Amino acid sequence: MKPESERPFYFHPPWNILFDPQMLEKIDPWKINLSFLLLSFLEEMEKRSVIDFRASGIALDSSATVYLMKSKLLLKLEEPPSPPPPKPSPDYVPPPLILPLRYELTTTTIQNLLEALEDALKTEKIFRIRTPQRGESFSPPQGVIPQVSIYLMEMEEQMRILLQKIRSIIRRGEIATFSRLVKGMKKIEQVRDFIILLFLAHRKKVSLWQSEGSDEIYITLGEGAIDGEAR
Amino acid sequence: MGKPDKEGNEEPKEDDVKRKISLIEAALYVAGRPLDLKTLGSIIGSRSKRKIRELARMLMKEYQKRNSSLEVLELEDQRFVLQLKADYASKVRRLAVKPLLTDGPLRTLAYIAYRQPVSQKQVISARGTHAYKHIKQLLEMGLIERKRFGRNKILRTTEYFADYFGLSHNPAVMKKQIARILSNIKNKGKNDKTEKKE
Amino acid sequence: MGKPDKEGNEEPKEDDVKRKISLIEAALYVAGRPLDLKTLGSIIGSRSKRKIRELARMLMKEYQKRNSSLEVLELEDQRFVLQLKADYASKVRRLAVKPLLTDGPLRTLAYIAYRQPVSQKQVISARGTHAYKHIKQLLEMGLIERKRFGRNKILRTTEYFADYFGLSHNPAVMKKQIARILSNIKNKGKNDKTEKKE
Repeated sequence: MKPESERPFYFHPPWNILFDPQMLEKIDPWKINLSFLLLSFLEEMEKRSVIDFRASGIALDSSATVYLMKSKLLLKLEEPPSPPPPKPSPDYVPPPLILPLRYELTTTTIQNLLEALEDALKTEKIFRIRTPQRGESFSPPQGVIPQVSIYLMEMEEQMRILLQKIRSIIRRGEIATFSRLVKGMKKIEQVRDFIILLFLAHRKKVSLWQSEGSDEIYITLGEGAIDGEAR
Repeated sequence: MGKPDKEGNEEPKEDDVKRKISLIEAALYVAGRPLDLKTLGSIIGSRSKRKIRELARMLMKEYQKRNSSLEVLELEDQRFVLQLKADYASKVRRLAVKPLLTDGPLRTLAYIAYRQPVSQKQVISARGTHAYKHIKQLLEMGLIERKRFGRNKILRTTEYFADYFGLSHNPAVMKKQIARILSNIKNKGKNDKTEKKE
Repeated sequence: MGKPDKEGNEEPKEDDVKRKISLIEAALYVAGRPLDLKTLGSIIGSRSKRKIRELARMLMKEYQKRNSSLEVLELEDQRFVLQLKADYASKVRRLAVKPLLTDGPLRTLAYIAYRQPVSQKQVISARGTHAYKHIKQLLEMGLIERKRFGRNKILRTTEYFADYFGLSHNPAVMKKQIARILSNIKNKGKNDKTEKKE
């Protein structure tokens, strides 16, 4: 191997970069001043009076590579940036969003339908006794009951107890009526239970019915109660 | 369908046929129930029953050729339906998660099916005033229909209802079917009930 | 599932693949919602996600080739869905059993999806007071959610909404996707408008 000093001048910086392809790959092409390198390379050859065509060829090839690298980077930069999404005017209202249409099998079977029928027929039985007044049900209490604040506080519990009582009557296959519910109670207790009953009706735990020309109130379990029980 | 004259300008016509067959497929898919020729005709914009049936049969044949999990069938009354083949139903049924109706409206529907034709008044008196809302929903879903008779509103189930539950379109037969299955359930229910409660 | 094929015969294997693709089709048909690879795997009896995805993609390609009214889509999170192509929706919507959202609520939904998070006040001022009803309906359907921020009520779409459309759960990505969908609708809508009016 030749000692360092005997190696041709162009193997030394700054020209060595043109003669070392590996180095060329690693370096940022923008840091390479080709015109300076090539001019000084030619001047140096003239100065030393050593015209080496092979070295010139390699220098030319390397310069072309650096140019290619530079132009590739330039092209990359010039790729049009993706346009920002169009800014709509503040009062822009988009068109309706159309939901995709998909068929979906439901879980309801004829079995479910008939179980539901059984339930429906059970309730019907209770009504068959009287002609109901058209669609009439009791409206919820309007907050006109005086001196019931303590009582209201425990309303939830009272409702639960009364509903249980109604349920047990119906479960025995008997007809739940108000007079039956409050049988043997004092007047004030009857009023109290009547109010609770209205709350239950308001929450759809029970439905209340009255037939024409009668004071009796018929009670059936409402949807809330039946659903709750099923769960 | 156009005859195969290769030189004539067949393409647009073929495209039109293909488009109409696709429309029939779309209709059957979305409906999920048998559709009659009139309904299918209203979708593809044709009144010729012969033509509509021909197109629907082409779709049916295409499905036969595909031999996949879905099939198009022609029912006795010239209605067509797109459905899952029975072999596959048991394997994928558990993926269905939503009921057709919640408990309340389902009970009202069952009641109407059993008592039909039944006055709205009677339904309300048997099911409570909340049944007004159920009836509205059932009408919207096309499961029942309502007609006026003098001062009364009469409710009955639709053909779609019968199709959905696999019941006869004949009201008398349907009521018998319901009664029969109901008594089966009742007998079975007596044994099952104790299990369910736990 | 698949039994080991005797004698290295290729046919049973092909049949097995076909059967599994049909099962995936059946599952997607019945579910009517996007299904993930795990669920599809439970139907075809496979745990290899790669394998399941491959089969689902084969089904998807088959549908592309058929070029009918139905499409199988692969969503971002490797879920698959079978649905009607949007082009056909306006023609057959009326046959769908479940009462679908009408134009008004769909516009309000589009507005919320596009502007989210957006105050209820802004929605009302852009869409009019009838939008109160739309918001209620959309909340009930679980497509949007409402939260209080001080005195304001802020609306945004839910994950269910994203799933329904097969959109990303990432709000920023989703907004871009929505903008794209809406601009598609807008362009298409120009051609459809006369039809829709019917």
